[in-house]
Amino acid sequence: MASVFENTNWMLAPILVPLAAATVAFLLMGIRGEARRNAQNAVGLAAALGVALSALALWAMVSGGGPVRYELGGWEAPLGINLYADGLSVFMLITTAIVGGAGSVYALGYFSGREGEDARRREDLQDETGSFWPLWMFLWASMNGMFLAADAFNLYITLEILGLSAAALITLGGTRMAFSAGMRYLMVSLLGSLAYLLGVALLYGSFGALDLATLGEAASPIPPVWAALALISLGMALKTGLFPLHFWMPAAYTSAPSAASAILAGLVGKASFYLLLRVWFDVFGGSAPPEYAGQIPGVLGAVAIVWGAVMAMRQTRIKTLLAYSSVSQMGYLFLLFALVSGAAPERSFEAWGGGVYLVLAHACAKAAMFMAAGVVIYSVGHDEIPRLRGIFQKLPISVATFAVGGITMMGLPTSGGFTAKYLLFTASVGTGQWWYGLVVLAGSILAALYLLRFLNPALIQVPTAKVYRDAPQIMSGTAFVLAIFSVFLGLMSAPLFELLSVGAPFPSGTMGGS
Amino acid sequence: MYLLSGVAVFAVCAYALVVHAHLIRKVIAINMMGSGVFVLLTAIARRGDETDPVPHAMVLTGIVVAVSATAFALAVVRKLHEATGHAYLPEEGEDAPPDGGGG
Amino acid sequence: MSFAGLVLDGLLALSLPVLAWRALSARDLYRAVILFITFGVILALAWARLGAPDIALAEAAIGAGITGALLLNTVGGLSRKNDKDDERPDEPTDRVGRPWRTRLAVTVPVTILAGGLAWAVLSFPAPVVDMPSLVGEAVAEGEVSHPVTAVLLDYRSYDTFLEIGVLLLAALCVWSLGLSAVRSTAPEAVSGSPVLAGFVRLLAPAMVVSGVYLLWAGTSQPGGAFQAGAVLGALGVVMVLTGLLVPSLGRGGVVRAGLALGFAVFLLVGVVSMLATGGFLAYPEGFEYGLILAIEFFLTFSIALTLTALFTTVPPREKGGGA
Amino acid sequence: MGWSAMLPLLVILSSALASFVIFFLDDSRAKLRTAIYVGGETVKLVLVLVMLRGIYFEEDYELRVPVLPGIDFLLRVNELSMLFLVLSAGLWLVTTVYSIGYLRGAPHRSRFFGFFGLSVSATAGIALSGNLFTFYIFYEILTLATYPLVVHRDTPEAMRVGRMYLVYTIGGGVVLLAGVVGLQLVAGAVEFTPGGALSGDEASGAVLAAIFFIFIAGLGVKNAFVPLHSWLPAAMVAPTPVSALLHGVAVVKAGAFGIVRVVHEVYGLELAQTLGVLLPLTIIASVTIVYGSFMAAFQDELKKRLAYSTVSQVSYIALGISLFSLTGSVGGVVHLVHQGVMKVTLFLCAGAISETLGIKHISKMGGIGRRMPWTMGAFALAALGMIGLPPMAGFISKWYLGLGAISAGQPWVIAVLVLSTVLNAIYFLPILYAAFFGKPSEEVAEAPEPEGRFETDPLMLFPILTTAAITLLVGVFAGMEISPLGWSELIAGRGTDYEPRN
Repeated sequence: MASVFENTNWMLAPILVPLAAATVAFLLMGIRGEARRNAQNAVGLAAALGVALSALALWAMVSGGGPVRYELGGWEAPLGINLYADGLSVFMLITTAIVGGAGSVYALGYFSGREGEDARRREDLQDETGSFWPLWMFLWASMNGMFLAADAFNLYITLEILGLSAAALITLGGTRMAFSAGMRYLMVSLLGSLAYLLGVALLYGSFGALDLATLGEAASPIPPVWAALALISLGMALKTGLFPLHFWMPAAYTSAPSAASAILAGLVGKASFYLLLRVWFDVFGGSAPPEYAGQIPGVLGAVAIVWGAVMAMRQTRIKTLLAYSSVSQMGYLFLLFALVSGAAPERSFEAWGGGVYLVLAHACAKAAMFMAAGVVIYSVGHDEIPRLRGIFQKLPISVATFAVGGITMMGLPTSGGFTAKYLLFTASVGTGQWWYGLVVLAGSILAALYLLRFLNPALIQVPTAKVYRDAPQIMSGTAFVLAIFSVFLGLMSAPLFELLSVGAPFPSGTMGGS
Repeated sequence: MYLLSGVAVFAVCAYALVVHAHLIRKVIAINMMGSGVFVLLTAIARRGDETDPVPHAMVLTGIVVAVSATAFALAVVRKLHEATGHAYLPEEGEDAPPDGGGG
Repeated sequence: MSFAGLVLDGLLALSLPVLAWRALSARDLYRAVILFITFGVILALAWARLGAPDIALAEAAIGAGITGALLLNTVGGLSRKNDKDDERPDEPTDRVGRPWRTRLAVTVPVTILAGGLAWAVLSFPAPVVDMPSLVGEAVAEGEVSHPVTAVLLDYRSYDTFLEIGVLLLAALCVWSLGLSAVRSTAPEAVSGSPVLAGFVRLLAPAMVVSGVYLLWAGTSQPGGAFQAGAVLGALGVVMVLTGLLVPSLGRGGVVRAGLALGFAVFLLVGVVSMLATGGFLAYPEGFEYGLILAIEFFLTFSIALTLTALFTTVPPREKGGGA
Repeated sequence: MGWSAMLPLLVILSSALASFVIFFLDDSRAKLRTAIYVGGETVKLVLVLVMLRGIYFEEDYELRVPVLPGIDFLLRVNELSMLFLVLSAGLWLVTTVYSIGYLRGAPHRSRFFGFFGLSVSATAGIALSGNLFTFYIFYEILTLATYPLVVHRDTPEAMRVGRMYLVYTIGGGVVLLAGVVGLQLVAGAVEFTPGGALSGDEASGAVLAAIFFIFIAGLGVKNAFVPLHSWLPAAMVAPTPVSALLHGVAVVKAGAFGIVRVVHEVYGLELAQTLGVLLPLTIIASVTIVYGSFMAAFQDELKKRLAYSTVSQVSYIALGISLFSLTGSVGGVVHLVHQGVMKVTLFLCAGAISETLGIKHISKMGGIGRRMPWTMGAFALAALGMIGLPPMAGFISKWYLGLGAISAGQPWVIAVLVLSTVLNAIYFLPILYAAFFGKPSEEVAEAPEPEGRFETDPLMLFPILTTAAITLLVGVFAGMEISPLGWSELIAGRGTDYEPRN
């Protein structure tokens, strides 16, 4: 078996499998009704399995032999395009495999709603055009393509695929709000990609190459590089939804069909964040960004943590509450820029690893929570908190999912959120920037407050909302399993951090202790 | 010269993108912003003794991507217009009414 | 460079931002779109001057042509609806979006951006990698002699592969909205005109021929799948406008297959080459030229069809071809 | 990994797994639930006893799993762990049996017992943690597992209190985390070591003292130090077995136990004394003792009075620990057990009374001793113990605390103890008097006659009698080596050579 995993062609599987699935699912759109749904479901699940398998294969490959490089078309960089997989890439692939896989299973149930059962306002559960699967497969391929890309312009194309398919998934919501949210996201996404492209143009103008490794070697602190870094950071911060560029996020996550919300909130924002990590630490590796530059995302992230949480407390819908919670949680990710460029280099891996780990932890937990919100909407027809008092009696699993997912938001053990926030906190105190640590801790309490905003009324024993139809068990079940998984992520961190240390931009040996 | 021209186009359109509310203007602005980047890239390709084909390939790809995005954006504008009767995005605060506004 | 050339370049370079500004602050949307198309034409000229005929062709056909048609179509669709719905009758001419304070607040960062960028582009160092000569060496050894085509379909074929994916995705995205056909924006006289239809019938073979020529020529001189596809796509748009093609383009399954064809063939070639040579899109020795030409052929077809489909925006009917 | 490494884990898992299974049981399947539960408990108790014996014969039980590079998940058993573990496992059994009777026919029993079991698992984890990191993990799990218990009644009032509870305890947890990380950064991985893990050279005295107070602040929330105590009386909305659990075994005790760990096994008494952090702790504890007792006297609702009593009594533990004296430490540690047993008894009685007669207020308890003699007898026993009447458990604690105060050179603490004792008497004796000698109140007079042979549900009565008996026994047999006192002396004496045993 070992020899099978050594074949570097595995690297293409996470990209090609969903792309092929997208094409097939696209062709299947021509069939009508039940037959199409079954066929598309089968294709989607097969692709999810394929991605999971190839991610595992890559894990084995990278852990065994270090980072892998693949020359597409047999052309060496800088002439050709390379793929590159290190610990971070594979970690992100695993994240999409888990959350994307769960999202796919959830979608099986979610889109099985039958037409005309009830005239009340609902999310569009039919997916009448059969577009969900091909769009989602394109989206998946673009994320995986991004995690494996080693070429600046190739990253631009994956960014565009990501933006288009994500925007289309939002508009699948089919409501007025979904169209405007989708449009806003599309604009934001296009603007972000253009800023990125301009940055790439500046880099090409300076060094004549697109290959990230070549750029990394050539990078020096000159004006075009600063401008490029600023543009790329701005574009990606916009797409990730860093405060105050998060304005598109609540409406987008709220109005998309919940199956899509889970994927969007769980994964899509993380992809652009990944790109930021790559550019800051691998391409410019500390040579170009001045020491204090990291403070800008750091401070904004800190503000986002508080602002997002405060806004979340003021929401009256589950999905907007979750969306603002995402604003807050995304803030944590950006802290690492300040902590890594801090004065204590030996803390860098902690900060970086903590941020990356939160990507996975938050992806699982938040996706699960959005899925649970979807079950509520599916069953009751809305997600307005004041009208959901006592809903625990009817939908115990979904409320439990919300609560369990919340453990990651609060950063309590044994969730992955705990591990991540523990590391971020350690790094902030260790680099003498204890004020970031205070924000990390305060964020936990604020998270508890906004989570209770829904949990409190949901648990009360009062006559509760009418359940119009029972959601398929596969929906609530998937959400619950994913939430439970997120709680145990803290216990599985050792192998994952070992993976992350492969090809990491910082030495991991000094982690913990002094 | 063209380098600066590209930058100028990018900046002008960035301004217009924010200032104008009508979505079709925004779409046009984004398109021309892209063109600004493309001009810059082509100008970069011309710097050496011989023309560099790689930026040319990038621009060609970029143009196709741009038309794809434009087509989708315009389709959404039409859909939004069908649903709301106008082609503007709601201002901050309007887009998350408590009842979801989905109608 | 001659003095006249310098003056021409200066004028072109100057007119681009000016046109952009004019287009975006135009009184009404029609005018804005027309100025946008003008911008595209000037841009094509500029690219021709910059020694990029490939891009100039593509810009003229896609950037100015098809994008312009898309915009006109949409503006027409919106204003037609407004005739019925008097709620916001002035909409297409609306142009003031923000109070002056906001404008000022936007101006400051944009000025900083422009200044910073100008400084950046003026201080480019000498490139570390000499990409032109790298390409030159590779082209000299390869079977395809036009460097842009070689870059697109060989050295950076993976980008192109994904880009075709973007096109397919765009069609999918548009269809997912389930729009109905915009009634042709061309005046009734045009769409129903037998004269025009006859003209287009005459034009069509010529455009097909030029498209095929562009495709074939692409391996050795400017041209290739994109330009050919763009020309044919423009033809498709004209045919839809004049009623020679129904908006749904034909039977659903066939259209779908046609759209996916280019991407699927690309994918297939990639996978087959992976099995044959061990590398994705690494063409086997000796098959390079043939495979590239084959891919380009299918790409041209799919690009043209996709561009037309993006214009009509109507999802295909699953049974029969009626519009 | 050998048997001895797995044993601590199995102790935690035995109850945790039983709880997980129970979550998925339908509420109506009471027999199956009870079977699983009792099965888990029996396994746990057997394991605990095996370990108890092992520890007595100085065997090592240690499980170490690296979680993050440089940070281990560490379970390690020592005498102090065992003391807390035996307390929690034993009282868990008692309260569980009681709960079965108490909740008979109530909704959401599976949820209740599931989280009940999880809470005790977390408490076991707290007892067995071998380092601060592991301690913190279980400390937070305990917070989460007890929240659903606090809000079990699902009334708006319960939800409001639950919110308060969560904010207080998570806030405390967050501060504790700050301490854990701070110490990790200063001193590396700190493992609990009898006599103290720190040498004092890790950082300047000011830094170590600051971290010490961060610990105290974080642990002080659960330990209910004034002014961090207000969640505790509010949490009385929870069902009575939960109150008993919170007060006697799990939450409050986890805070107190944490303080013992930090003072004794992280800093060590000597270092703490050198840093000058003991006296402030003594003062905080003293203030809390007096304040709690004082407030208790003003409560009419029985459970509220007991709650303030807890605020006061739990701080005896911190008080003893903070005295730079072996005797004081013994008093503090032993009170960990004594207070638990006594307070559980009191709460179980209060619950039995309110369930049987519907009486919740002291002013309505006149003559209740005649209607429920066994229950009130047990109540009297525990209350007298609390006051410190010899030979009951509370007397032993107070005696050692007093001696410790003298040997530590803080004789004013005696005054605190006396004042508190007087207040104890003020708020307990009237209850006893009214119950046995007072005129029957309307509620008592109108109360229905018992249905069976017993004055209340036997599943409620027997646990009460059991704990009441223990209250008496631990006092009477305090001189034995395996009594809580003997064990506490063993604990306090380890790793210390600064004071001869007296």
